[in-house]
Amino acid sequence: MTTAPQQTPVASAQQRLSPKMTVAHGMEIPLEFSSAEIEHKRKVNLGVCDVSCFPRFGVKGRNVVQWLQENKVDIPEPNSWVQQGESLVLRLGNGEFLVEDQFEGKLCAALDEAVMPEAYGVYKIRRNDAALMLSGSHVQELFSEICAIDLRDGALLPGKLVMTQMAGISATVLRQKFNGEDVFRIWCDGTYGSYLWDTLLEIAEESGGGAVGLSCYYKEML
Amino acid sequence: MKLLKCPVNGERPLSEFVFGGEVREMPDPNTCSDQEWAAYVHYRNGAPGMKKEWWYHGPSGTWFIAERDTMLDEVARTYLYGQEEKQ
Amino acid sequence: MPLRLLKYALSREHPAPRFFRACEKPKDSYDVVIIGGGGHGLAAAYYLAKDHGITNVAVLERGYIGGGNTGRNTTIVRSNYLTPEGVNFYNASVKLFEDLSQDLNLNLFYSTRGHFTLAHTESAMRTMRWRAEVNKHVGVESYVVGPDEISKACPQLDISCSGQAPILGALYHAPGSVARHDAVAWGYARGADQRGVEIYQNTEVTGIDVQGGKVRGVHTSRGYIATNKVLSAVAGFTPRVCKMVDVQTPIVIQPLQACVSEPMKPWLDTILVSGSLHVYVSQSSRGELVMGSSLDPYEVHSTRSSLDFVEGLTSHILDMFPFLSNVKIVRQWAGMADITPDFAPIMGKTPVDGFYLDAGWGTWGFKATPISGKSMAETIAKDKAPELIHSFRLSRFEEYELTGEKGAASVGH
Amino acid sequence: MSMRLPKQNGEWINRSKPVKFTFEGANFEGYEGDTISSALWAGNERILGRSFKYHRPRGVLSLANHDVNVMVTDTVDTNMRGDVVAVKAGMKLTAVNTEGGVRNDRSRYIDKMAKLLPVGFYYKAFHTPKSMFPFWENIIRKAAGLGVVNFEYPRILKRKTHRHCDLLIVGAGPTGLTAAIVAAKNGLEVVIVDENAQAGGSLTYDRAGSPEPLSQLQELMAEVARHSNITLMTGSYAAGYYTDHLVPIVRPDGIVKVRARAVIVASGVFEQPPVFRNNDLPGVMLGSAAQRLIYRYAVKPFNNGVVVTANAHGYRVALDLLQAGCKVSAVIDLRANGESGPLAAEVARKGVAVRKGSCIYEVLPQAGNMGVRGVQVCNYDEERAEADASSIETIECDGVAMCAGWAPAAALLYQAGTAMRYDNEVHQFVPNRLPEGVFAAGKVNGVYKLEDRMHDGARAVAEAMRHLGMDAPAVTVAAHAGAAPSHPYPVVPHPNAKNFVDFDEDLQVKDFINAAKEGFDNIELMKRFTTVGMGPSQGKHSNMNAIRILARIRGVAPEKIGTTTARPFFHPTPIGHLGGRSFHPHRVTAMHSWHKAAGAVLSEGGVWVRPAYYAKPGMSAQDIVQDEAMSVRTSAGMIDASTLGKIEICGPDASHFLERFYTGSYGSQKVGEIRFALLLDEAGVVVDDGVAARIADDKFYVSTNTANAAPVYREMQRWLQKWKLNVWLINVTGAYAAMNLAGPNACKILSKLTSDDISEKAFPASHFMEAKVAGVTARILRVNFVAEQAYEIHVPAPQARAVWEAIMEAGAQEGLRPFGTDAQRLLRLEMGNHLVSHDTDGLTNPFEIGAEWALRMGKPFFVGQRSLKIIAKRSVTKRLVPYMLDEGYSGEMPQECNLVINASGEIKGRVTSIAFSRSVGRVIGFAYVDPADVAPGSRFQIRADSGAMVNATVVKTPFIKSSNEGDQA
Repeated sequence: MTTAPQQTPVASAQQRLSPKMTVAHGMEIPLEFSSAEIEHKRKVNLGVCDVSCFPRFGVKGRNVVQWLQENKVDIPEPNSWVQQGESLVLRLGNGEFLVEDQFEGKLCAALDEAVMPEAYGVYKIRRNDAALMLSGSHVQELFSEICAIDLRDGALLPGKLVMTQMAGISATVLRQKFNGEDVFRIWCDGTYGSYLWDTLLEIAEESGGGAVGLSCYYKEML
Repeated sequence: MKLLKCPVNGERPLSEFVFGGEVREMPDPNTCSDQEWAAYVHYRNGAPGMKKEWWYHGPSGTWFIAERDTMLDEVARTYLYGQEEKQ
Repeated sequence: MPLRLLKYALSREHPAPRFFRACEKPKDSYDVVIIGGGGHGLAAAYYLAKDHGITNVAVLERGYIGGGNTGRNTTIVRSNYLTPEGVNFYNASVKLFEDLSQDLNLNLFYSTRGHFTLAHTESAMRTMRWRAEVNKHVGVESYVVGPDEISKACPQLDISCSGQAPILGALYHAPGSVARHDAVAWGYARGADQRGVEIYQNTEVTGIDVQGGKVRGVHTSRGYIATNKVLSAVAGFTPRVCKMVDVQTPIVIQPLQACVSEPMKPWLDTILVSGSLHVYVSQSSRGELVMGSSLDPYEVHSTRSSLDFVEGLTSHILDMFPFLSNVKIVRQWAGMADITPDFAPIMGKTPVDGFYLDAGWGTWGFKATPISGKSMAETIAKDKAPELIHSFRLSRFEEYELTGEKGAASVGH
Repeated sequence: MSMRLPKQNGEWINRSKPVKFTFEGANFEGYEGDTISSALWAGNERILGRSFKYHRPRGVLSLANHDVNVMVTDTVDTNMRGDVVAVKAGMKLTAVNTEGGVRNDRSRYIDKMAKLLPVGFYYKAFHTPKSMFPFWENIIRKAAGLGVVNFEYPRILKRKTHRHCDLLIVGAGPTGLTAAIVAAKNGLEVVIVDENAQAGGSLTYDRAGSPEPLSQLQELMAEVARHSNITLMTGSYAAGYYTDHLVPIVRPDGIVKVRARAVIVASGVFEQPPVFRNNDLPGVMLGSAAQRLIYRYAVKPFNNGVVVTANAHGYRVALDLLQAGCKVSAVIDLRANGESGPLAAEVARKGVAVRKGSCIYEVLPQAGNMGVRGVQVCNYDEERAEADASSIETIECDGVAMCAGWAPAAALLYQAGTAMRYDNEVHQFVPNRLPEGVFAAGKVNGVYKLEDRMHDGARAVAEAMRHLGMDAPAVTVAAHAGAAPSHPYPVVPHPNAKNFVDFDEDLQVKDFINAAKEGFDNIELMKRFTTVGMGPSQGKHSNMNAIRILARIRGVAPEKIGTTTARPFFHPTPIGHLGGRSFHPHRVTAMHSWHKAAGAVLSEGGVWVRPAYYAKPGMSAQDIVQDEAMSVRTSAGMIDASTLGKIEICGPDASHFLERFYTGSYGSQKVGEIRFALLLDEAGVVVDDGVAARIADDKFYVSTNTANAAPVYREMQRWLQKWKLNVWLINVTGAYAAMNLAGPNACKILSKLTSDDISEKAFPASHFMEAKVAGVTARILRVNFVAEQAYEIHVPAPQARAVWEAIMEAGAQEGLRPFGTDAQRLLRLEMGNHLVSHDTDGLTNPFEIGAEWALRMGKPFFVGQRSLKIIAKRSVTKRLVPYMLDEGYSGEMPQECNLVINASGEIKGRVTSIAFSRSVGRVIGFAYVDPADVAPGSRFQIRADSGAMVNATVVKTPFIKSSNEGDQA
């Protein structure tokens, strides 16, 4: 019987950086890559943080909106997201939803346990996202190199999400306010996680940014 | 790079899409002749013109139809399959 | 300096006549009308006259001769195909090419440089062996070589491809050559013209007159021409011409792009192709690197260039030759290619009596110019396709007898 | 003697930063801000390079990035353009393409042989006798080309970024700057680019001796600086126009791919050389080049020059020369009426002699064509383009400024699809019909007067705003008035030629005449035959004259000749810029770092990186693979199977969907059962295989081949739309990791980690169950792909590594070891399983691989079924069979893709798989053979690489002894 914590999809890329690890939401995740001072500097320029440990719940199906509503989930417009308490509710296109609990969120667990009556025709989607958080003054520079579409504030509006290609792979992007600052969230298939992580770091490091641990954003929570 | 408008995700560069060929009516396999079927499988309407085509937006996994002038490479409109009238 | 050039120094008037007459007004009728004044159409005209004595022929060209894919390809000639039919056919073309400068009395710069198809994966290596075995079987000099032999022929090549796609080996094809593509068209045009064929440039075919399943004539921008035999040799325009006679084909049109670098002193002596990296490259006699890639991924009937193409190509070129970082690309261009489902041409007779097709040349038409011309000339003259092109007949699709070239889905330039 | 002038207002050089460098071994000193050419010219060096064909000495021509005869190398880089590349301290420069240096170039003899080298000469000789061609070819190849490539040059990573804006303006001259200001005032986000090191265009150099242009420029720049919504990029050229307003801007440090909503092309014009004998000598330059030398670099073009002109610009140049302290011995005006108005008056007032209706008959060279010693001037008949040689008069001078007209820098406009027309008022091609969202303004639009150009910029903005759906007032621009800025035919014939049209390719007037005589009298054919415009400057200074000459030969208007197609790039663009930082996306599994730690040798399978085998010191790969396979046969092995495609088919119509999509039958499949899933395309060709496990009434879990996950999922999505079934597809390829535990001890090992009964009896082959493995909920599939006893364990990816490690640990006692894809290939072969795309190709149908058993032809429909009905009527030409080589065979080992040859020497098939199996003790494999030879025991022959024929015998599968059942059918 294994009691080992879950592993972030980015683990194999992070290994060479020998981060200090912690377990959050049952997943082993980098807490710190470097001193708080260095990480803070990185974050001001371009911090890349792995938040794959947040619980996630994906669902689609014929009556998915009705089912979610009955389970007290706020329904955003297509390709939009809403924050519900400590959880993000993303509507990917028209008919697929991704719920992600932030540190204190409990929505995923509740949905996981909620009954899915057959008649509703809703189906849970097993996910394995590499989930990243980016911020800093050079984020747009980075995006301009890995993404062909405009992700500046005037184009990526609050409450909107974008499914696009980043560095050649499919990714979902949104901008959220976090502790009063703009942060960007990126989700991609976990098996591409290590590739995306390495690619982002290579570029970030050229502008004084780099990997930052969970503590850089979530000091109080840990 | 050309831009193409996915009816769900909006205007994107072509690199986000996969071309799925012209929309073609399948003859009834039970009643058509071998020759008709072979023509359906192999022959294409290769002359230029306004065509209905399948396109797939990769990052969101969305198939849709584009009506495109293959001579000018200009897209007149795009819509989800079967939702032509809603556009 | 060759003595042949002396006359130019000695005469006051430029001592060279026109390559071909300036034809303006077509006759009312011809024995054969050829649509398309590219290499293929002109070669067919040449061999109709030379081999079969049929000289009452008009070649109709919408633009200028050799202005289509004849002038847009990357000039590679080879015969290292996968099927015995393919190898035999292209080998016959190579044989004709080898003597063509003398035959046409025009220096085509036919230059045999050896051709490497690089393999970066085990499965590509398997395909190389397959091709090598079939080539050997038919008597064509192709064999599988390892990285050492590739390095010997091209020491500048980074065998690891910058670590991205290490080269495991290659199919070496000794007869692989390049030639001056424009000159091939001009040479055939001159040869045909000298034998009485009339070449009309800026002459567009607007319709083909078919009565009772037989060709009766063509409508052109210079008026109606009566004829019982029409050859369509119009890469990139085949579906349009076939529509005029209501003949169905599998052909779709996709652009194929290429580019050329600024000239530099010769260093690349061989022709290199990489299916995995979608690159083919050779150095021309002018010193330019001539480079091409795979087809654009969708149907377009225009010759616009794309940035994607040149970005992708150069990135792969750098994987192979990192030192080219500051060498410059001068020009990019595109052609429209007839694409068939089995990567083989469509040649021969059609359901319409007197309508002959020389089409579906995808990305490999230039290398077949002489033999396609010769084969189509015979097909037209005898109203029967020679055995050499039997497997390329249009009816193969309805018969579910596609050629086996589809077996090796790699770049085929 | 230095040609450096005292400080010029607005000069681009930094006199506080001297730069020392060498050229051809001699020392030079320039300033920061100098180009190589300007610094050399300042040092009174006139022989900057040699021409491509005749190796004639050349100097400054344009100083505008088309002086391609001035290409230098610094031993690291080559083909550096002296006219635009900034000079740097310590550079050791030499000219490219010389033999023995630029002054004593031994190849200069070719110039004397020019008559032997008529246009297209290389087509006319060298091919007979045939055997001599390689000899000549070698000489020609060596003579061609410019610089020598440095094979040690590093791969330089350049950034490529995207930039979005409302309006892109190409060209930051007065037109473009005005446009930018007007657009910015209207709230547009503007990107404006200019290839020059500083903005300002003609205001930076074309001054007619007046300080006015500089102050106008300063006003404009101050205004631009006030607008935060203007991004000005200098030293940056727009390399091409691509569909939907995508314009790559090439900068020294990379490429910015600008995607604009509208584009204004205000790129100006290129000055065109008039054509006369020896118009290429060092010291003969375009008027604008002389102006650039003076005002940008504070360099005197020459001491005593003449201006040959056919427009007002020549008079402006004369005034600029005078201002710089040059003596101007004459202004020679081709036009019978010359110039009138204030410019002419000013020139006359300064005492410069003006000769109207005159031309330069030829430039008199210094010894060795090293420079100018004078010009022969004579009367010129403008209409007939004839020089009256009887009226020749010699003027001594050391330089010539040429001002005969302009050609639009319209490459981007052409690429965007603009139709141009020839305007007889300005004698220039101007835009006639512009594509949507693309606008032209300024000189490129045929507008010349400075105020008009600025108006034209504002007009273009108004049009662009309307294109963007904004309101904007109409702006009108006055039509061109007065004499044309370009001469319709500035060509002076000369019996001894050397009157150059194309300086890149050393083409003279007679070359065009002779090409036309040979039938190449259409501009495109002429271009190809003469190679005009095909050199590195891409015709910037030659195409217009070529068109004028051809028009004259054919007796038609230039418009009838048309132009050649302008392709990207506007300027030659480095491969390193275009390639840039490239992305190579790849996927790794959840167990990736475990594999690496275990010594895995990785290989690529599609986009995945996965273990081929696990290296062991001192052992060959071949032996390791045999060992890995053997452990599966004797005890147990485990492979990371995460790369398999995994798709969930959910919904009430799930089985119905599978019935239509795959060839098999799924309606009757019970929950917990697994069935084979063979996928065909509509032509009946095998494209994929996998298994379908029914995990609930309304849910199937389907696997695909590694490379096919994405395309199969995509096709499922498409068919689903057409069939309108109540089905939901979920691609869980990345969400689930999978591992295949195989071998006689597999059950025993797995049992240690699960409380469920997984024994053969309770959980037989081709069944599915959900069970906890090491505490993790797993989907277990009994799939006999590599061994009879095999458990494919699928778990959520984040938990997979823990499960993998737990199993490895649990199996330690049994000697469980990991195996890679190489051993897997052998193992599946031993089991008699073929691999799609390894044992099949792009044409293989199910009948050829003996997969009839997998076809439910009686179903109402499945993809490919109708084609199979047609194919079934035809005879099969080859069939895939399992075979063995003879016992103890020790000859040459055949390879995959060696051919199967029959007794009459015909190809009957090929080997698709072959391997020595230690378990079987024989070489086994699959091969396509003659359908007559498929019965077990049939013999056939394989031809090995060397030509040796190897006997093989058709056998039954599986190759290894089975404990219970026969083959998969």
